[in-house]
Amino acid sequence: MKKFFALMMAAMMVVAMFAGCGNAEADAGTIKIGMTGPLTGGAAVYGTAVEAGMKIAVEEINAAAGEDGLKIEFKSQDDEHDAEKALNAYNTLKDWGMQFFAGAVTTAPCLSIAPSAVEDQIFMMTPSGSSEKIANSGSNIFQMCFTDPNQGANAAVLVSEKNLGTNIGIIYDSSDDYSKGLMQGFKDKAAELGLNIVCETSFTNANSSDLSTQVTQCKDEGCDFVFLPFYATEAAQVLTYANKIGYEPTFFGCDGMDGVLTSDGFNTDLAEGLILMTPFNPDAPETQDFVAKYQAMMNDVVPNQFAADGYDVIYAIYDACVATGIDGATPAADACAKLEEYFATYSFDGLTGTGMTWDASGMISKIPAAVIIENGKYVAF
Amino acid sequence: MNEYSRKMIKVSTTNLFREQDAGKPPVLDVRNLGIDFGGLTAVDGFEMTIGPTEISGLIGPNGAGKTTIFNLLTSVYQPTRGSILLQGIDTKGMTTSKVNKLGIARTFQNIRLFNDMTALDNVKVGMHNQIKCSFLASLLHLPSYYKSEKKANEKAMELLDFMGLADIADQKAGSLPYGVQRRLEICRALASNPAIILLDEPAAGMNPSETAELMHQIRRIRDTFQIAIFLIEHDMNLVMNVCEGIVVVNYGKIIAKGTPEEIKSDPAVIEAYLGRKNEVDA
Amino acid sequence: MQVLQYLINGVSIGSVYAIIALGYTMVYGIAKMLNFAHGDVIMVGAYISFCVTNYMGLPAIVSILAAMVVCTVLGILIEKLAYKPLRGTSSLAVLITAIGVSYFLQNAAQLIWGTAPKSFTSIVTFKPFSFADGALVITGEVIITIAVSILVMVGLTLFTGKTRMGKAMRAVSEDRDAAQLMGINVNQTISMTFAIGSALAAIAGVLLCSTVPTLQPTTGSMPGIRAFTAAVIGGIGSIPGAMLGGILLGIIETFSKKYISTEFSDAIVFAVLILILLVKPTGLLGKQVQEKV
Amino acid sequence: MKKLLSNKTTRTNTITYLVVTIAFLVMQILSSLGMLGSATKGYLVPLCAYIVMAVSLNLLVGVCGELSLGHAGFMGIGAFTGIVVAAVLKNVIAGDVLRLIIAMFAGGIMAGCFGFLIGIPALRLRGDYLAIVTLAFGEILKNVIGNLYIGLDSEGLQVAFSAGSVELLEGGKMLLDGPVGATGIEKISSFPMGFVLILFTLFVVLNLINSKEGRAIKAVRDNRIAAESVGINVTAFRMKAFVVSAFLAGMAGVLFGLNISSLQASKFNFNTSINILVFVVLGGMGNILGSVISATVLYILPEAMRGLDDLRMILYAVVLIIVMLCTWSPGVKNFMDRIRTSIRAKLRKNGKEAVNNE
Repeated sequence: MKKFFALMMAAMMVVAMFAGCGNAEADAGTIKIGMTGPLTGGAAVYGTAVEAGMKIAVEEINAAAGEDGLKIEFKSQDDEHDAEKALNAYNTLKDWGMQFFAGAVTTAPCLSIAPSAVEDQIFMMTPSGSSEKIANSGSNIFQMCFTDPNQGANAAVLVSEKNLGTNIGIIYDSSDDYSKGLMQGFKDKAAELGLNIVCETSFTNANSSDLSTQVTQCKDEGCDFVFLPFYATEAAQVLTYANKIGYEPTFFGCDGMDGVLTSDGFNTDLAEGLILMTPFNPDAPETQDFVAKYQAMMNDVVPNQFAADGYDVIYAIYDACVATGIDGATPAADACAKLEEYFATYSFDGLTGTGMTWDASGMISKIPAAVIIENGKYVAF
Repeated sequence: MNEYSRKMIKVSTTNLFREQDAGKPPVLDVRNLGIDFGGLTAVDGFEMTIGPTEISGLIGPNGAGKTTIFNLLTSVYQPTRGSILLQGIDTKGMTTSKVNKLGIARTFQNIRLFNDMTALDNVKVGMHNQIKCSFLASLLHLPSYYKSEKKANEKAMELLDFMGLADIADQKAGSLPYGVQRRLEICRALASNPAIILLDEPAAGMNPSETAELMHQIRRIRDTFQIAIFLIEHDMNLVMNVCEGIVVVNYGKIIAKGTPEEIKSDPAVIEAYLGRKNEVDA
Repeated sequence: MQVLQYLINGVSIGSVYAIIALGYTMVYGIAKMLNFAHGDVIMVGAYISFCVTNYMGLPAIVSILAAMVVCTVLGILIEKLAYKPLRGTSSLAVLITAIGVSYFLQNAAQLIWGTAPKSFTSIVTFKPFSFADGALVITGEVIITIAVSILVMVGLTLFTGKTRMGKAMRAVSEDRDAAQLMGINVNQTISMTFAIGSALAAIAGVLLCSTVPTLQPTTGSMPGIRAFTAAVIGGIGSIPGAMLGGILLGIIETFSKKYISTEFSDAIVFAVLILILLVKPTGLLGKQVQEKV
Repeated sequence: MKKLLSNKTTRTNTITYLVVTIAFLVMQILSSLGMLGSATKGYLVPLCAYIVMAVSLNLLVGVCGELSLGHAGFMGIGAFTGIVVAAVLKNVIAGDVLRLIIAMFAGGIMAGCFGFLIGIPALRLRGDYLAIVTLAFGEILKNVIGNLYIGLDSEGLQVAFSAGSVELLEGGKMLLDGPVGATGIEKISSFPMGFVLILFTLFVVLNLINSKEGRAIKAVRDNRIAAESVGINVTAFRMKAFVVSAFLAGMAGVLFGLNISSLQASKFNFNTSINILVFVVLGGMGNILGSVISATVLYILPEAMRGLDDLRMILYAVVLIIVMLCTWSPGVKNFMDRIRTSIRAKLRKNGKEAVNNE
């Protein structure tokens, strides 16, 4: 019995291994863009958002291209927010004949794929991998979002300029590089600007289910401003608990916190007065078309900046391809060289900003935008 | 039974020794041994000595504490009081395996063989401390491994042959018949090269002819290996025939001690086994 | 006052662990298996409760009942389909199947409810109690959670001690074969255990999400492992042990975060677990079993 | 002598070595013919690491009978040790292969030492309690490594538990950066080295099983009290098995770590430990070849199912449950046996009829 199953599965495996072989024929009229991201597991919310944003962009482009225009063939793969699986996912896409890699969504997978992308000379642009190490991995690797220390520093500048608080508290996720990077950037800049940090406390992904201690610590230290460099999931917890114990400092979040308002069942009153730095505003008039399409696709969920970043990445790559005359027949390495050159002078307008440019290392420069939540809506801050 | 001398001599005020053992130190010397479980005293004041080549028996009604005494002797339990001197060394605080290395091996009332292993492997496990082969040599199968394995095999086969088990050497221990399992367990105990071997009801579940064979084997073991044997048994025929000294316990205490003849006629023993005069039931 | 506040926080999260641990302990004590899918049943319970209140607009109490019904059915189904066929074989085989069930539930939840986290609305509506000008705050959730966990513990103790079914459970837990010979329907008893354990999981899910409002497909796994740890600290199989272990774990976690290090609090919690097991190898209130030779 | 060593074990072992070698040769030939896609090539080295993990865990769980839920922790220790050692030796030793081998032994020894340290308290416990302690150690290791910062510059190594404490000179490099983990790792692992490691692991584990140590370990598993009664020091043997298993897991970790350019401590969490345990249980307890095959199949399966998109992981779960039921359940076994006999009976009957009709 056991042997039977072992044999059956071994046979399946062999078939599957060979199924991945052989490159598909290249079609000049269609460029191939691949993406990896966490589509299952704990980080799936980010991966599925990016994937949906990209799919919307692809649909728009293909509809607009008509008969003869350049089209996109898009494929997404699950990386389970795991460096090892990410590499497998990337290799699967490579076998499929991917010309451009629009991933990964989270930092760890980006870092594990980047050296391969450099070696293969495949143009890589991550929508949301924000560690500065990603862009530094190679000249063909670009980012659509801010790097963490940059954003952290921008936040500190904002706090200082607008005089948001005198006693500053920080709660961060010490097991998450995104959170730690932001915290470090903020702290360094804050020291430079003479901001007074009185409480610095953290949690890990293993014990993030209870953040009451950390909030209470900030309260006890008398913080009137609390910097929360982490995702919406934990932010909702912090806001809820602070509300329960009647603690009302100014809370300040980063782009990862975008989406806090739209999480199903969230009492938006709790987030009143929350300030966050996000390049994407779903309440702005210019994003309404995208929001509607996204909601139609994703069961009425309101898109966050992850989705918008994904959307922008597809357009950035596509527009650059059109501008440089790349088509589906261009080998990936040639396309990569052309795009690398083009991006040095490229200025791109998208949902997450206008006049975006990239420096030589591939880091983005766009205007840091902050919003404040008033009456359950984002209002420019 | 004439060839097996039952001549016993007094070596001290309380102890009898086999004539051949006179002048030699006892292999086992137990003094005032006792253990309490919670508030309950299971064994109390147990004292005895066993000569280096003596066959002794431990008898008593069910629940008298016989197996507990075996467990104390092999350090499965640590005694609450008293001491056990094994070849003159106090075994206090030692582990079962340490005590075995000092020279005591045993069998179990409810057979405990390694059921998934062959009979041969069971004996080889028993020989574990006799096989001289370093851990690294075993890991890398160096030449010394093959040499020691070969020696172990030969010796294990010898032992199996001695117990009349050579033909079942390659069979799984768990699949063997009951009587054979009992003999294999003795064989495994012998393999650990003990100075004294404790047999916990070796004849349980055996038919009369198997029991007769076992009696013969017990004597042969003693004579061949020149070791002491201490056994628990309910089969009085076996006990009275093979044992040279017998200790009777009841309710955890010794009620009689002596040669089989003395025990047979001891009123305390008769009372313990047959009850008071009016109670007929044993 | 500060210490008191942290103590209350600790007891609060500890009570949530305790309720989950009670479910673990019940199933372990009777079916002798580590049901690693228990945490995911909790997640399902929370989702059901969320849907009933948010999409159907029914009151909280109805949502809890609905969650309990669904989880009970789910628990019995899982037991019948995935665990029962393996009864009597290696306990490891059942453990692996439980992990398969856990993967299944998480991924099924993702397909049904999506990846975007839901914000769970607390079932507790009354205002927090505030003492000493807000220096000490006791939220309604804390009171409810502690009350419910004590209630559940007492209820379970009475149930296993007094009722026919409960006694049957204890008998099965002591010696399955002997219980069978005494005419106890072992299969039915174990099914019943899963039913009760899963109903408890539903309550735990609602309370967990009332305290920690984020609900997503992986919500149950980490608290599940914590609760399992709690059950072991208390002595797995012991009902008061699960309660004690849960609350102790909550307090240790909170205090180590506050007074030692937030970064290493996981390590500290597990180090405490190891220390406790070294001193008491079967947990604080676990039974010490002497092996019969 | 051969006869005495029991031919059956020798045969099983030979088959195990043969299967692994043939599989390796086939993959090498296919690879040199350019018939393998990059995805398949990408699987090979991690697969080797997982096979080694499964075999080493089988020594613990299957042969020794000790349930461990923290095996990935040892893999993690090995991986990060190997990464640091490989980086330190970069300018000292030229050959990548030699450097990898040294790193592997360093990782193995480090993991073995931790195995020993952890074994001291853990092995006093039994059964599910041992399982929870190994789980706890896995989590502790993950937590500690996740907060460990190691930097390398011309002055040497710097180790600290906070990011600010490591101040590197010009040209220095952070080898391990807390939660970001190790990045920019030089990939020096290769499939042939993975194959060599598998052979080494099989050699050690099979030899161990077929030696007096292996007999003692099995004896301890089957009947602890009886094993003690013949002089086997139970704790020592559990410890030996534990340390050897940790050592091999550490080596597997090095192979794994030096094949990936970015590695985080969170990779070596409870889920990874459980996955490896799944390999072992499905392959059969104590069955070494079974572990090799099931690790291969179960590692490839979710990758092979990538085409299923949304349903991939849920189907993997279903397949896992069904396979467990089919391989372990007595009921299903009986059912399949009945079907098989009835089919056979029918075939025989049909055959007879056919003969009669002629």
